[in-house]
Amino acid sequence: MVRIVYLARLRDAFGKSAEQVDLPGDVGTVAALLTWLRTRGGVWAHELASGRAVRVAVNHDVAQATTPIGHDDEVALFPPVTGG
Amino acid sequence: MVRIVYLARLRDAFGKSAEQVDLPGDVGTVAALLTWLRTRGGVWAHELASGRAVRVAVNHDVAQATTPIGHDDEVALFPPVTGG
Amino acid sequence: MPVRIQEHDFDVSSELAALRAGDKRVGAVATFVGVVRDLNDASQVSTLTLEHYPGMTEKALAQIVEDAKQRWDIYDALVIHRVGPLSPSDQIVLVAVTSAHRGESFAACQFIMDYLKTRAPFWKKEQTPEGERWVEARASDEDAAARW
Amino acid sequence: MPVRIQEHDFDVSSELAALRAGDKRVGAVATFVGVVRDLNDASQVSTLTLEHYPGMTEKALAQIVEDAKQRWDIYDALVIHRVGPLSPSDQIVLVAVTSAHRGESFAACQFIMDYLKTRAPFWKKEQTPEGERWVEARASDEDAAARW
Repeated sequence: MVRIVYLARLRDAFGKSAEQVDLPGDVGTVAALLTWLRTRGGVWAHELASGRAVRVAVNHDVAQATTPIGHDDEVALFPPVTGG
Repeated sequence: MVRIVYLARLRDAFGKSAEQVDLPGDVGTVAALLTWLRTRGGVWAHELASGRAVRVAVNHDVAQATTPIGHDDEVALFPPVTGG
Repeated sequence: MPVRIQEHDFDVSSELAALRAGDKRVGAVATFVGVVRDLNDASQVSTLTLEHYPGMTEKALAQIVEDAKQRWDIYDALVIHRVGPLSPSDQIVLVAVTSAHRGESFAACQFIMDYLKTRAPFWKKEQTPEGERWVEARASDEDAAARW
Repeated sequence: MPVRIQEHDFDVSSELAALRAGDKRVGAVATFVGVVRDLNDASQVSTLTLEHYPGMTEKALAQIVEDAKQRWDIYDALVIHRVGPLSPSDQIVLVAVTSAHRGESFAACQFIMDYLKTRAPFWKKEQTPEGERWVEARASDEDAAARW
């Protein structure tokens, strides 16, 4: 099981702040996870479209497309930050 | 009459914080004033020797060697500043 | 702990006093305070809500402070960031850095702010008379962080 | 008046509050506080006496603030410099600058400090266990001012 956290605009768009998912065996990286989530269509395909600026953190560290995702990881999806 | 103010280390060295002087007619610039004060010899020649860092202000504005000095001006002599 | 996330306001004087308490080597304290502006893209801001990602926020800010300590000869640094509802003129963020001489604390303070603006997981939502909207990230913030 | 010379201490929080009072355009406040260090050239400082040149000091600082306002898009600036006897850890100087965005207030705050260090008529005399001595000017301060 992987925990996916949605923050700020993405939480509003998806209508949920987190979910536990069983990822298919071939979804082992950030890029693969985004591709898999897009297959849900609708707001998922729209908000995560490749042109959109989506940031990803794995276990509270900023992640890249190639960052691996494994069992019990917490993956967060969020828009560019606007603090300070 | 010109008022000359001595500050910080120069006041300590000269033993006075200010004096009123009647400058000779040919002493009309900062450079000429310094030359004239050096003729007093002793600490005056020592502290105002050309190698020493002496700053000059005329009427509260930083002055250069060529800055003119005239009647009723206030001329201040001081070492490089060390505030802040 | 050099990093704090809190809803309540902070007092700059007492934070600076605590930061340099007992450290007589300190000759310079550079400080930045971010404030809620009334005007953003020319529309009136009534209130602002600051949201963050608990857990990652503290980790990201602590890492930014650690990076600053590696890069400059500074003694200590403090970051306080508020979350929750805020109004115009409210303080949002405090960054303070102590050092012997001013150059190091100024540079480290700017570095921490530039990195915070692009790396720390905070998001602003504005409540205006026309409704709510998420604040967009500014490209100039990416540029500011990229220069270090 | 954006410039004050005083013997008594200052409170950073209340000075910042006064500086930006009523100005809801302010989004950034960059602040610098200079502090008496215990160590200077490795000899213990017991106390320090700050002397200045009344009349010229106010004029020079006001001009530095004016120059900063010409060069950067800032709203307001404040300089407070203490004179008289000071002890280690005492605050000496406060420079605070307000602006819409942080880049301008940071730059103007540093500029004012660099210029103050080389142009404002203040002198420090240290009282150490070995006696009194006038503090020497630092070449690095000239370099810092020359870069603007």
